[in-house]
Amino acid sequence: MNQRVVTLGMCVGLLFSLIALALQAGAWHLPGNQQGYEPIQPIAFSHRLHAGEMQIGCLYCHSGAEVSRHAGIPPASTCMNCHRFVSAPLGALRAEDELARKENRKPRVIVSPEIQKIYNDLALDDRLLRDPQRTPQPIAWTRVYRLPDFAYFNHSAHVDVGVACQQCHGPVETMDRVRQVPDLTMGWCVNCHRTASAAGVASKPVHPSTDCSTCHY
Amino acid sequence: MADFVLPAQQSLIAGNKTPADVTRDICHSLEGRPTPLWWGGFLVAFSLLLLGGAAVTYEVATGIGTWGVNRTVGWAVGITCFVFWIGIGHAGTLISAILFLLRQRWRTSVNRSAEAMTIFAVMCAGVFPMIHLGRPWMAYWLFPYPNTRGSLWVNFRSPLVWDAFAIGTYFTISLVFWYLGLIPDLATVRDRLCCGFRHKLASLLSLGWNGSFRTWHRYESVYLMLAGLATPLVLSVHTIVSWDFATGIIPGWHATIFPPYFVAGAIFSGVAMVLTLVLVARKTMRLEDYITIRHIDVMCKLLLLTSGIVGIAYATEFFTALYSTGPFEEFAFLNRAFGPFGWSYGIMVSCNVLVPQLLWFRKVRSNLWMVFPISILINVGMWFERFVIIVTSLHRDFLPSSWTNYRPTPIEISMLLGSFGLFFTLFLLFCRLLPVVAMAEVKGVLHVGHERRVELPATPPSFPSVEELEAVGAGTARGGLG
Amino acid sequence: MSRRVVVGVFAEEGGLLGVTRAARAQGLKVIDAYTPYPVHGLDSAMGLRPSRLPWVCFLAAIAGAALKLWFEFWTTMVDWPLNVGGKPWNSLPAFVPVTFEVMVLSAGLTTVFAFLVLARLWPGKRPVLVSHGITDDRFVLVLEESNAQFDLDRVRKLLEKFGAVRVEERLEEA
Amino acid sequence: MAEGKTTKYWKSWKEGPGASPLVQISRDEFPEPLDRPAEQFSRRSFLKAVGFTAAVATAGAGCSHAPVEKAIPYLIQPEEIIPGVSYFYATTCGGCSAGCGVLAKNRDSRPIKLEGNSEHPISRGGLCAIGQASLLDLYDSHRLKEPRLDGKVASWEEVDREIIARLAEIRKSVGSVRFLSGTILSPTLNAQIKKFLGQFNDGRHIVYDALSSSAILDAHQETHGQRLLPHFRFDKADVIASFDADFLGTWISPVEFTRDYAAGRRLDTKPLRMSYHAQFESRLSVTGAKADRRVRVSPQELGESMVRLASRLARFAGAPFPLTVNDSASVQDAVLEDLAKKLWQARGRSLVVCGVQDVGLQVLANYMNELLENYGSTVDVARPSLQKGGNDRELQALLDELKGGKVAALFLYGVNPVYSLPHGPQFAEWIKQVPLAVSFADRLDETSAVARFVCPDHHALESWSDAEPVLGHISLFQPAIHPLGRTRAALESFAIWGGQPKTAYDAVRDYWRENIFPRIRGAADFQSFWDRSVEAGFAVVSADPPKTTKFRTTALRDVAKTTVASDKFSLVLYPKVAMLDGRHTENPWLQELPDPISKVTWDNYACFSPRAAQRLGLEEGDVVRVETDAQIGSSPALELPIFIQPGQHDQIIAVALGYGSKGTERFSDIGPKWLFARPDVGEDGRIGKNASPLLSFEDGTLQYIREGVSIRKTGKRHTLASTQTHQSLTLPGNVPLLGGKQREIVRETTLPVLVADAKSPSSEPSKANGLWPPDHPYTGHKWAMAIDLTACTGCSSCVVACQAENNISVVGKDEVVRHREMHWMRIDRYYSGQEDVDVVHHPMLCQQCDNAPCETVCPVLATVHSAEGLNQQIYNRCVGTRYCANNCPYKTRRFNWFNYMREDHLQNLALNPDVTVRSRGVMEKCTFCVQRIEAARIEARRHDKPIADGQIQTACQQSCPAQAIVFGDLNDPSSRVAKLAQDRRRFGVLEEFNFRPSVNYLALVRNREGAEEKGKESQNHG
Repeated sequence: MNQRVVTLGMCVGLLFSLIALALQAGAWHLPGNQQGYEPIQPIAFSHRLHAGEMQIGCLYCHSGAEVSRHAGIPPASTCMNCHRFVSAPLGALRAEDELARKENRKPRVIVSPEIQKIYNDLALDDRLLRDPQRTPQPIAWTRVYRLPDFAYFNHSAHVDVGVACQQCHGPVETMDRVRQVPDLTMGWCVNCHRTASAAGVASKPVHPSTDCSTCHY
Repeated sequence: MADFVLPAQQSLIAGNKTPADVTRDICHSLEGRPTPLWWGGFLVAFSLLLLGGAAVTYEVATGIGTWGVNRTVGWAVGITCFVFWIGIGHAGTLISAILFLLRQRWRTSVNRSAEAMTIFAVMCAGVFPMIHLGRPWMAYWLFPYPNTRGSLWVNFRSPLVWDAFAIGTYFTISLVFWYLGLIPDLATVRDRLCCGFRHKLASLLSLGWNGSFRTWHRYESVYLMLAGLATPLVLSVHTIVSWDFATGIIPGWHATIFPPYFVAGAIFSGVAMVLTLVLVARKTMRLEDYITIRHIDVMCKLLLLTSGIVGIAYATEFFTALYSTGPFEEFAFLNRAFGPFGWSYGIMVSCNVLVPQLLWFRKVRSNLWMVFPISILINVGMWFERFVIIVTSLHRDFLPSSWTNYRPTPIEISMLLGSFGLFFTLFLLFCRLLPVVAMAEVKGVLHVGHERRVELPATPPSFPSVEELEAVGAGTARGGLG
Repeated sequence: MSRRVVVGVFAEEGGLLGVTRAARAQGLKVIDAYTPYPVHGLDSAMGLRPSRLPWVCFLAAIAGAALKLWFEFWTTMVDWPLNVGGKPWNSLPAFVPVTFEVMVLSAGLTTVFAFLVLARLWPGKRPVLVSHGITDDRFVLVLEESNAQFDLDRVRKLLEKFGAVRVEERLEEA
Repeated sequence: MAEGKTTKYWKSWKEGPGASPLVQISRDEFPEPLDRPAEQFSRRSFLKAVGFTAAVATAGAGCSHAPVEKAIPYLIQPEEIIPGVSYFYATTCGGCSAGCGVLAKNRDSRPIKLEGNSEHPISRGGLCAIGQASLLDLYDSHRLKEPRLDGKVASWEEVDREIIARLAEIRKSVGSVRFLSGTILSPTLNAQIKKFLGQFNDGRHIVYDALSSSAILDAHQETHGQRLLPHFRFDKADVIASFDADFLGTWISPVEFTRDYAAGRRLDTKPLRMSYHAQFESRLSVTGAKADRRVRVSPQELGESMVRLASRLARFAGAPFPLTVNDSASVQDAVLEDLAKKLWQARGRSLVVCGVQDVGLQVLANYMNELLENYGSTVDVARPSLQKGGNDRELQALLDELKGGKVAALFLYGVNPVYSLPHGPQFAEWIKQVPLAVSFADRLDETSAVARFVCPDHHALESWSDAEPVLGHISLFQPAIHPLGRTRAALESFAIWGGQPKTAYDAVRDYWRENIFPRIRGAADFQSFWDRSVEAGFAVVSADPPKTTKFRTTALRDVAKTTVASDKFSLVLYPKVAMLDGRHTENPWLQELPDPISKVTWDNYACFSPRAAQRLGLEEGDVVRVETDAQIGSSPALELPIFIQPGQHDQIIAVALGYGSKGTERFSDIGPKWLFARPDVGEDGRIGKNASPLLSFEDGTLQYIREGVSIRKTGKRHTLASTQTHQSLTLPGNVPLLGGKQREIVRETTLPVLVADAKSPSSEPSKANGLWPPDHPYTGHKWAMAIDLTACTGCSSCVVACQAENNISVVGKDEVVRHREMHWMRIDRYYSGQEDVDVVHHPMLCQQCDNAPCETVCPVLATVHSAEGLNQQIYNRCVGTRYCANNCPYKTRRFNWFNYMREDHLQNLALNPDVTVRSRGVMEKCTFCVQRIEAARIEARRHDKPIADGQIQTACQQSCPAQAIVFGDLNDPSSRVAKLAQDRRRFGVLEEFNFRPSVNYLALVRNREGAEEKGKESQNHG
């Protein structure tokens, strides 16, 4: 009699644990699948701000994407194109001006800490001139999107036929910190190649190959 | 096979055994302490196993380069051992399944150990394709499973995939078949013991067997069906193994004769191995009454037959090669016999074709001191057959510029020894842990050749009349009830 | 509910065979027989119908083979066709070996599984032995006391006539 | 190589547009490009990660995180550099003194591959094995990174201070300053040295080539009154008679000569035209292997045959022949008569060359060329070659000076005399006595080890310089990478020591402004000329020819007749294609490159003819002691393993120079380390033995032949690492019945036969359909290759080019002995005939079969066919069953038996970032340089125009000096490869098996009478 009870209890327990597992399954990744990877970067650069609000095109900074296999991370000099003049958020500058007018003095140069990092890495002094004492330090960003070495990917091949950056990188212009959106598995690549050859890219017909040697050599 | 049927009046089991005797004899050897002979054998086997284990570990950690193989001879001792062990395995299935279908009742006393041998041999064989991979940890890629690669499946045109399935199936089915046969005997063991590890193990594995005849009834039909499945299976497995070579384009591999040739060879080597083991088991486990001279004799005849088939295959290969007049084909075989590896070809022919001819003589067959070495020699010869096929065909193929030589490294040799270590370790453990003779089946054939103790009435007895019962005296009848 | 049964223990397969035939001949209900090995001819004596397991085996084989064959076609021709050594997309001959192996595998395993289910055998099951020595050298016949006019003495005599070493009457939990 | 076509060659960033205030920084961050591009490095350790660890990870729970990887961008990105895009800098090869033009393929500011510069006037597209491999020297961790003083690392300041001080002393005291160098091609450097030495009242510049052609120059001194080396024009020669000159292998300028030679034997003209080439030599050289008529003569008979030939030519010319001709009939008479006729008929279009270091014979050669009116046509003395300027007489003088301790300052540039001179050890002593001994060696070789000052020069790819291989053809060096160490260009060193410091760049530029620019007609301003030159990598300018007198017959002299005792041998010291004088002995690619003839790697050895070996009862690998008699001062001896070389004269022993140097000790750990590994170096810890002690000086020239050498067995054995152990297409004799059967693998025929069946249709590829329906039409591209066996000389540059392009590992001697070399492209070499063997060189690479046997058997689909007919190999899918390699009829697949790739951070900079580095346990093979195909495809799509024929060049094709390899699209009927597929000479190897190989071969043709029995033999297997 009580044996039956025990059995019943066990079955119920099993059922519950199964349901629990099913709920977990979504979060489960195969080893090497970095989907959702969102590392902290040395400089809190916000794509939302630059690409989203400021409407700066992806290729302005990642110019390699058009011509090279690497989209490339922009050199600090590219940042300086703007940040030679823009050194802090508008609000902060305004506030400083206000303060200065009150205390009727010349407004001080306000540099936001993140932008200051660029200046430091370039070994620039506060007048943005090369400081001979210091040596420039390259900025070590943390890579988010990484393919294994045995898979060859060429940005230009995709950008040139009109594949939108977001198609692989997701809505970067809405992210403060960049996150890996797709799982970057081979299946993900191959299926895109298959559908593209059927549907075309940007309403142009394309013929992406699914030969192994398209990516592996 | 007709000549293997024993005359009915001859008894299969010596010494007028009753079922009880059978149970006692077989189980006794399990319950007693192991003999020094057993210990000796076990220690040797186990140390070989350790040696092999070390070699494998080193090879997997360092690279296939630790073998003697090279750009031209990509396979050698490893695959030789694989084919060899698969071959060994086949005799087990042959004896247990094919002879069962052929109603060869003499098989009962050897089929258990034969099946065990099959399983252990397949285990040994299975090790080699694994460790001879460049990246063994990727071995699971040989099986088609849904994956994140798009999905990328396997190449069903590749004999290696066929192999994976064949070996897998073969191992599973053999195991099930073996276990099925064990269930009643495990029950026997269980019921002889009151407690202890063996008892627990037996009770767990005997699935609560209670000798119900309704179960026996189903049991027999299942057993028959498995035997029916195992028979084509065993043929298919070695056929597929032979296709590893026959589908290749290498002269000396690319031959349509391979499947029958390999199957015959497999049975040949397998029976030889059974013989070796049975002779050992017979001595060490004191089973002379169950494994009689007659069993040995029958298996020797089987050897003689298969040796003949193998011999014909050797001749045919040469004939077809020379008849083909393809320079590469012709050369492959002339090189096989007269080239740098001629010596191995010599060993192969003498051990597999010449030596077994001795078995034509009853004297030889009945003299175990002759049979034992012959069976060993045959095993040696069959190992070399595979070596010859693999290495001599590869080392000089099409372009003379890439001809090379081959010399095994100590690592490979240790693996070869290790596989024997594994095999015998497992077998000796089996002798200690499980009944080596299928008791239930033997009991079933005890009466063969003995007049039955009880005459069955020709017709069912007429129901006794009341008077008769009265006459016997009903009074006593009640006594038993209560 | 429970029922009364008569248990006859024999030392020889012959006795069992004989008495089974006799008992059925006079309409006694044979519940089951217990033997250390499959006694030849006992099935007919007990009037058992041939097992239906062969059908299971056959169907499993067909199903396994069909499934595998379809899978091979699907993977090599439909899902991701790859040019392997210039071989045609449909390389049927190359698909035969695996198909065969899978057929045998599914047939074998299914049959055995079906058997275990039908025979109600599972690992660790505690055996119910009708008599000691069943798995050694004893042969047992179990008859049901079907109805009121079941005459125990007659049966006992019958059993003993065929050399029963022991005859007992038992209550059996159904 | 799409970039090559589309990008214009960049000048260095020094010239680059970006001159922003931040350029300085961009320069600063170049010293360590090594740590920057993370991705290239991780390529190296690919799959190793996927080894056990990953396997374990797989077993473990799913959410494992890969190690964090940093991506470090430039701070200031140089305008012309885009990460991941390759640029080509036109520069010059520093591998030897031939001065070929190369394009350095630069990726992320470092060169990753050298390619021949097709516009360069000397090499015109090809590049030899050494040139290809010189890239690896750049990244050699054993190169000196800073100057040394008294064997200790020093700063340039110290060194300069010391040297300048001492030079000042010497200027005061009248000390003699000697500058000993190999041939220096750089006019700038020469001028600077001249200027520098001019500051001293006794300064002399002695030029010495370890592989000397001094005799040729001396001969011209006597015959033409000018010590010069003519510029030989093999392309203009219809009949070539070569006396022991290995001009296709190692002589003066092999790439140029091979190119020209092949041009004369193209066989695509109507009517068929093919030059005739007769070779007289004692050992079997690469050139001899190509000869239409090869005559084995001992070094002693060589002069005799030259005299006989000359006398016949004189007879034809009706000129009196001043020399005595021994009129006893000789076996060669028939040959010589025939050759003389051919030469005479081809007056002005013929060429006689002689490689012997004997002024008398060289004069004779000049005489013949004079008779044949070759001067001015095939022998150019107006624009002579400057590739060999050595003067052995002056060298001898210097040696005497040194012996006498008369030298105050000795500068050693590009030479290693302690190693390469007969009396090296003494030389070392003498250097020690020199108060100011300065070496510019870039590594601590035998000489720089004893020199007090070592001022390492840049690698050719690191510095500005120039080269003038042929008068008026001036080639430029430009840096392709920022110097990796604190080395300094010799130009700068001299400028500093001379008192006017100047960068190499300025030095070269100024020299060009002053001396080169004026010599070019109709040039606008210097800047544009300079820009053009830098972009092209060279400039051709006018030059006033050296004043030569008319031919002086008086120079003719009788040739000394020496005879060797029958039990003695004469020793022939020769350079190997890969090693030359041993200057690249530390280059693993070259050490592992099989010799084109012997196919032996990682060793030198004593070559015996089969008969000689048989007579002495020697087996291959037996170590013998080569003993010289004491006639010339010392009597050095050498212990060498023997190698049995068919086609060699029975009276000689041939030993390669350039081995056994101290630097080779580094290779003791080149191979994988495991339980039963055998040493990769000899007992003395080095690769091979140094044979230069057996060199000798005779009447003012360095002698490579030594007579009266005896052999003693030592009983020792030494395994030679040969990549090919079976030499013939006939079945081995020990296999009965079919003893003499020929294999139909290489097709060979003769010119007459070819002309005869000119009408006969071409042998179409077999269209046999096999068993199954043709499911695989190749509609798009169909990549294919054609290899012309007539053009191929076996020089093996393709082998190294492939190795460089595809990241192919070096495995070391032991692995080669175990037949595990990794070369994807190999050159099979077969002999036919008995005594006078014919040689066939057969380049063998993956044939990309349409019915590939390897693909069918791979269980995991790691090798399948692409839609464009490529036999793909996917390394990351491979599990390593090696079934494919077994089933490959051509045995072109290579397996990674161990982890061969080494963690040498510097050396791995040479890896091609576009090609995966293979880990242990995977199969690899040639893929027709699929990375280049893909690059071209992407490039074509960007500019959406189709891929043009010839736009994709495989590495082997690009590098082939003979242009024997053609790659292209078979589906494009206008492509060269498609045309060649219709050629009469076309055949496919083993095509009767219906593998459908994508590589077509063009049969080997010898310009030889079909009537000759050799001709017959070649027909019946051709």
